Amino acid sequence: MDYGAFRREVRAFLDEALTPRLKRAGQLQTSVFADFEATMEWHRILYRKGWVAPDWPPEYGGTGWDLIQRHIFQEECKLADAPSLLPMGLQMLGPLLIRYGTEAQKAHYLPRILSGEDVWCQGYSEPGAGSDLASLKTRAVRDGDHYVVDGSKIWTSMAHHANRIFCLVRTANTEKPQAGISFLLVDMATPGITVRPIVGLDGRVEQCEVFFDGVRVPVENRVGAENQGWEVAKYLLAFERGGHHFAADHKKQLRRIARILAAEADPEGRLRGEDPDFCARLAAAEVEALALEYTELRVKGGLAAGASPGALSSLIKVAGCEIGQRLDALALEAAGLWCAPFQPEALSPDWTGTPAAPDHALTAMACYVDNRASTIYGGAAEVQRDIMARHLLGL
Amino acid sequence: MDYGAFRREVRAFLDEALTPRLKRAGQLQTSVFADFEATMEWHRILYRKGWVAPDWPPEYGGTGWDLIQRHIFQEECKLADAPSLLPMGLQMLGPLLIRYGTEAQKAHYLPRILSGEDVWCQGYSEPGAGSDLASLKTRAVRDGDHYVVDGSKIWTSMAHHANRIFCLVRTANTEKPQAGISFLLVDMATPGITVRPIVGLDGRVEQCEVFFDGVRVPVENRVGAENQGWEVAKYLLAFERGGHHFAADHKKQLRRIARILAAEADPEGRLRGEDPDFCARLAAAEVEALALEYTELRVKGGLAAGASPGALSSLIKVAGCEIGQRLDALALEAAGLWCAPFQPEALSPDWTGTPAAPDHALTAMACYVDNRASTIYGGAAEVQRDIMARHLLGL
Amino acid sequence: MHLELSEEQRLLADSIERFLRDHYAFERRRELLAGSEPFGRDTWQAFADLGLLALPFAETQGGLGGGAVELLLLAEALGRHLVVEPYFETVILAGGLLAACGGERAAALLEGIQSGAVQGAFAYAERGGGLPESAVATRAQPAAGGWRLAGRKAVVFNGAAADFLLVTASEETEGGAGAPALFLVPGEAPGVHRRPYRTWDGRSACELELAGVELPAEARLFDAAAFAGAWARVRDRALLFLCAEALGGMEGAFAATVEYTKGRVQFGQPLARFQVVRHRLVDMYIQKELARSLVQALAWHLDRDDPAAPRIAAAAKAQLSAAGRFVTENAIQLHGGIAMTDEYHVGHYLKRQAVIDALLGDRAWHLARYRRLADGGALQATETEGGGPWTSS
Amino acid sequence: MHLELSEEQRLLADSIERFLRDHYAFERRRELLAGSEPFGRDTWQAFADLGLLALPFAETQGGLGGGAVELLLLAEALGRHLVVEPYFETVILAGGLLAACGGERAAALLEGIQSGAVQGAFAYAERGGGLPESAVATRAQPAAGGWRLAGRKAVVFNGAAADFLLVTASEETEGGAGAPALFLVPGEAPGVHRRPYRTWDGRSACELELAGVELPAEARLFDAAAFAGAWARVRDRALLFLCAEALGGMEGAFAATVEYTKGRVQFGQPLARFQVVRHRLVDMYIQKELARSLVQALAWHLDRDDPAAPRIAAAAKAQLSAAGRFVTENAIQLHGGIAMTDEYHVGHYLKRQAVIDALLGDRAWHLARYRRLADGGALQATETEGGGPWTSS
Repeated sequence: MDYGAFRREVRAFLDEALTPRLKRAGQLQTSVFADFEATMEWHRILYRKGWVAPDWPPEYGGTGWDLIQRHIFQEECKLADAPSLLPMGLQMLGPLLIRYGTEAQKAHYLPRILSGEDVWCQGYSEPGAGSDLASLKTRAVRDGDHYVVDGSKIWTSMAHHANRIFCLVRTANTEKPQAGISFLLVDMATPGITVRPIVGLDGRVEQCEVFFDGVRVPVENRVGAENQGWEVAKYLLAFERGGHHFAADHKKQLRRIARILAAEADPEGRLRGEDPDFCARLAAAEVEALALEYTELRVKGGLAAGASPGALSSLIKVAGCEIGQRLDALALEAAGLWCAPFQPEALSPDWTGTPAAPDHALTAMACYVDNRASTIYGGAAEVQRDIMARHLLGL
Repeated sequence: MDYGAFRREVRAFLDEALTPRLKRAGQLQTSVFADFEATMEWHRILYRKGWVAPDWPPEYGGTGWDLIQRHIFQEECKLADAPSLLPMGLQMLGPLLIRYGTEAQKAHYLPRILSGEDVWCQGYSEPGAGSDLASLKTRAVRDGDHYVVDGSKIWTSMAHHANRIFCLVRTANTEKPQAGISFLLVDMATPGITVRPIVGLDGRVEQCEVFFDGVRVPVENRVGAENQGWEVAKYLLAFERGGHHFAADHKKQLRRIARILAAEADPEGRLRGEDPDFCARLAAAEVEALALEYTELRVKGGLAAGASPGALSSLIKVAGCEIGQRLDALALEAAGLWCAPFQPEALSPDWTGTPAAPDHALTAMACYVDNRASTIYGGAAEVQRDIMARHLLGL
Repeated sequence: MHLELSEEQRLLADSIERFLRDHYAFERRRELLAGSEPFGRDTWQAFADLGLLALPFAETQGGLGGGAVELLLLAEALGRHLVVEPYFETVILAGGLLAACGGERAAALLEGIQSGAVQGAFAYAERGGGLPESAVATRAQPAAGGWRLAGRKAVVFNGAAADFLLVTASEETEGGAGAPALFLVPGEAPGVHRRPYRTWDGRSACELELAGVELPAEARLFDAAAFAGAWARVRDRALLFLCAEALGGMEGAFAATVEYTKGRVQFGQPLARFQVVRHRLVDMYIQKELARSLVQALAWHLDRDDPAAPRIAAAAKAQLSAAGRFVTENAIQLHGGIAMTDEYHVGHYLKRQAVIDALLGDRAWHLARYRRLADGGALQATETEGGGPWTSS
Repeated sequence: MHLELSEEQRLLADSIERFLRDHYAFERRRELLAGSEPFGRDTWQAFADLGLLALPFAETQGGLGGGAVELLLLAEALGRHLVVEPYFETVILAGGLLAACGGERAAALLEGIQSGAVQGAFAYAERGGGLPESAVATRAQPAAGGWRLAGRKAVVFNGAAADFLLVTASEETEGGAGAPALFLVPGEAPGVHRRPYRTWDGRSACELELAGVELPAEARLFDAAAFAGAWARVRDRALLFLCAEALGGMEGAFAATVEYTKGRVQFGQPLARFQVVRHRLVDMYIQKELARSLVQALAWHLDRDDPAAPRIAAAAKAQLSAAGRFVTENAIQLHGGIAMTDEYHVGHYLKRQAVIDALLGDRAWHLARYRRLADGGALQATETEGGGPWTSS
């Protein structure tokens, strides 16, 4: 495989396909999610190119690329400032349906994920069930060929944009809480669903609370057997193995820092990039990011050769998030006083006002603040370490 | 109180009383313990001056100084490179006897601690009972007016120099392990006691294992009631409150670093003291040490005014040790390649050979290595944090 | 260094705390920020009524003659309650500089500040320099018996609401950046253009353009040499204020986290039962208390006009920055998702902390400054300064 | 970058591990260090018999032509078993420089090294400079058709046992420090004075005095310019070796800590049941594996003569230093007192790690070097270097 040629092919496509507005959306992305409209526009462009789901098997619309090609593709997308695609359909539900869905479910839903017609959100966490997901309480009671769902979900990203939600619901009370959970696909237009947007620390809405009040869901919308939803949901975690692309994120962060360094001075007017103390700390973070990149490559190289990543997969998530947070803190420090202006509207690619901070510093505080969530969602860093310890110690 | 005048008085005394050899012993001290002979010589000098036990009540031979004077005295001693005195008699057993000892015990033992005639060691830890001290197994069985002691103690500092040992022994098996423990004073010359010196990572002996094989101890050598030894031992911890002098240690460490910085170059031949990255890290550690010093002063000022230090006392121990370790690591880094030569003999004040490392770097590795123990002995840092959490959370 | 509070100090602290608890609930703060006012005028007036706006000024200037300890108590409470009103900007910075200047004009403005009628701002930052002592590109040229100011100032906190602005500008005629002198600029003077915005910590600031602003001769409060001296006097109190505010923020974040982790049950037990959570809380406490020691020490030294104060101030700002970040970041981490929302208070401590870090020199700058002031023998200072804190207590 | 080992590589790793497990138990190492020999002559001969001493040399030089991956495997095992024999000093440094030099004299010495008969040392450090590339005060003056060396070298590892010394000296005649050239000095040459001592990691070193040592013309192996080039070729392999040794040390320390904490019962349960201990072990594992990735990457780039290798080497040395310190310090902490004793192996990893840190540039130096080599755009290298690791795999 000539990866150099592949990289050039990807780069050429990105050069052409990424409009200035889409690039702007990527540059202004400060969290997992870029501007929603731009995200979906880019989704449709990639769909037309056939590159929207590189991680899917080719027979369902994947690209057939090996893991290294996917690594290169992700890296090039990030470095070209492409906005991130929504992971809920492409990274989460799609692979899960391919593994556990009925033929009817696959035939109906997969093409709509690929085309962008369906926008999915994920109904897992509840107000009382965060890291301890298995304690969830939202109930689904069988009534003929429907389930009637009551309860609420929280931290449901993009629920205010989504037209569908996949949920974990309790269908039985069992001694082992995991045993009574089922996995449902729900149309957000079903009567009884209310969405409450939650304003984040950055002043913008990404998360929602979703309330279910007597929501009727057809039984055929269940994925996997009744009460087997936990196994289905766990497959998502397994699928994530080898699917991390922290290195690409870190490179984008480092490039943002480099831009600030080239433009910004320390409080005494000396260019930050010439401050040996700051540079030493930046170099230390860069070297850790490099170590993480090679760890990703080790895992991907190993996966390609048939090895199992084992505890390295959790390692990449834990270390990847923490390195990312360090980089954001360095960017914030480099931005100095320019971190202070608060203009959430300026982070839309369509805004035409005058930003208070220079362009290179516009995202510094939002990135720093938003990225605090990376060690919380998808299993807090503390829970990840518990899991790793079980792997390592067998205790 | 004119503390400035007091400081000058202390300084004048130290100028005169500290011989070059004693100062050398202080300079070459790399752990809690300085050269034994020098330590005892300095002990006797302070005894003659009446300053050997500033923390004791005046009626038992203390100085009558307030907490601030004691702080100043400790600081001046450290900065004058006086060797540390052995804490087992002066800091541990003495105050404990004053609180719990019989009149006969006090009359017999206290003067001998002050004069230096008795050198005590502490028999607490056992091979199976480290941080979990209450699980100790050394047994004392009553036989007439004696206890017969069998078992072993470990990490008994200076047991190879001591003529007496105070021990925790099990006198009853109770549900709560703390409840069956008694506190005994034992003459090291009693038949059945064997001492095995333990060579440390630094190649020298400070710790020992002490074996008891049918050792007969008169019942009148018990301190406190039978099975009440745990309460007696715990008083030591309480007494330590306000008795920390980390600030003085840190200042001595900083002075050592300053000496290295003035003499030593980085690998490229640039003076370490002119390397902004190193200096930034040193300044960060200095500032933490300063914060700790003011915390000590807060506690001492508060104690003087009748307040209880509460969780701050554990804080000082935990943070004081960790800051000390950071400073030693910085000294090691500054010493560069000169850290490598291993000449334990060169750390004796009487050695007259040619040292392989320059004088300012002679102690760098030994300090670094020896000080790793500071977060282990007297309750590991993890146990200290457990205790603090109980204070803070009431859980 | 036992900071035993006097009866008056205790009463002051209690009354501030009571007022904020009763009138500055987090919900009220949210409502305020949802509106268009830069801060709460009623809160400001209440501060005036409580005498807080007069607190740090000398009695000869109509003030209450409060010392550093009083400032510490006030700022700590403002930090704990996430108060966004511009006390720091109007009273500490602008008021402090006016008090250092003296004269009739200043006296009138000081009276207005103390009564709550007048707002001020200190406009020093520019692209290329974020400290009051930074050289500036803004120019002050002699013109018609007075001055003509031209230039741009960045991130002027409280600049939009300010009735007057204290602006640093260079009298040098050549281009490039020059040493700053200080000018008093009425907010409504012709040529003053302000572009306001909110800041991440719920305050307001503006970009300030000075398009040939004509000023009378007496508008120059300090020439470059005098300004350097005046700022040096104001600076350490300003640093104390920011540090105490950060300390209050740590207290708020820590208390919320203790309470939350004791109540939040996951995996069958309160979070605070997990050893890792408990130890993290201990580490937060350690950082908070080490930081408190430096803030108290700074107040102690300031109240004694001790020459060590600038060094302690540098140490305190550096340490408070690291400690505040550690505590507020971990407060969020231990809460989980709820702390990432605007509607819950704990995340807001992080944002204020981040802005405080960037104000008046960040951690790296103050560490370097500390080294410079300590001249390589820092921790021996207590022995060399005539017996340390103890000689004069 | 999948480092799947070839069958030969696997056999090599297995045979080294088996040999050390069988013949290099920690107790045997203790006995050796209690004696007066600088290292185990029998172990050294066994290394020769196993072909290890010939491993990194080209087949044209009588060696086995082992690559960077082979070196990694060997050094990792030596680190894991705390081997004190001077493989690094004699084979990697002295042998590497001789191999770069070529010629008959070098070939003879290389043959001796590979057979186990000859020991070498590389004497570069002086007061005031601890790197092979450091300017030196030691002088080489032309004298009677040859050279006359005068100066002092510090901390010459394996210097006491060395049959020959490779000594850096400046040809400049003026005082001060000059660029180093490299000279071959027989250990027994008149004027060579060695003061030996043990080092903290159980090795031996010496202070070396060159009191007007007379050498033939061909003793100069490299002039200053050539030496800079030769060392650049040897350096990255030497760094790989040290990093892999540190990695092996981390493995040993980590494995011992896992085993100990699983077995040691305190407060009624194994230490490894305490969440704080478990998470610490996880953090040790994270540091160890991140470090491993850089070491493997360095071997991978070296085996491909990739121009990125020096940058990766700088990154690896910096990272291994921090990671090694973290892992070995925490290994001691989680063990408690037992790890502070000479008779238990785990503390010795810390001491070797500390010496490795100081060799060939410490963490701070390599971080600065990394920045220089990366020229501010480090992590974009994989995109700019023709497709990164993947184009040539």
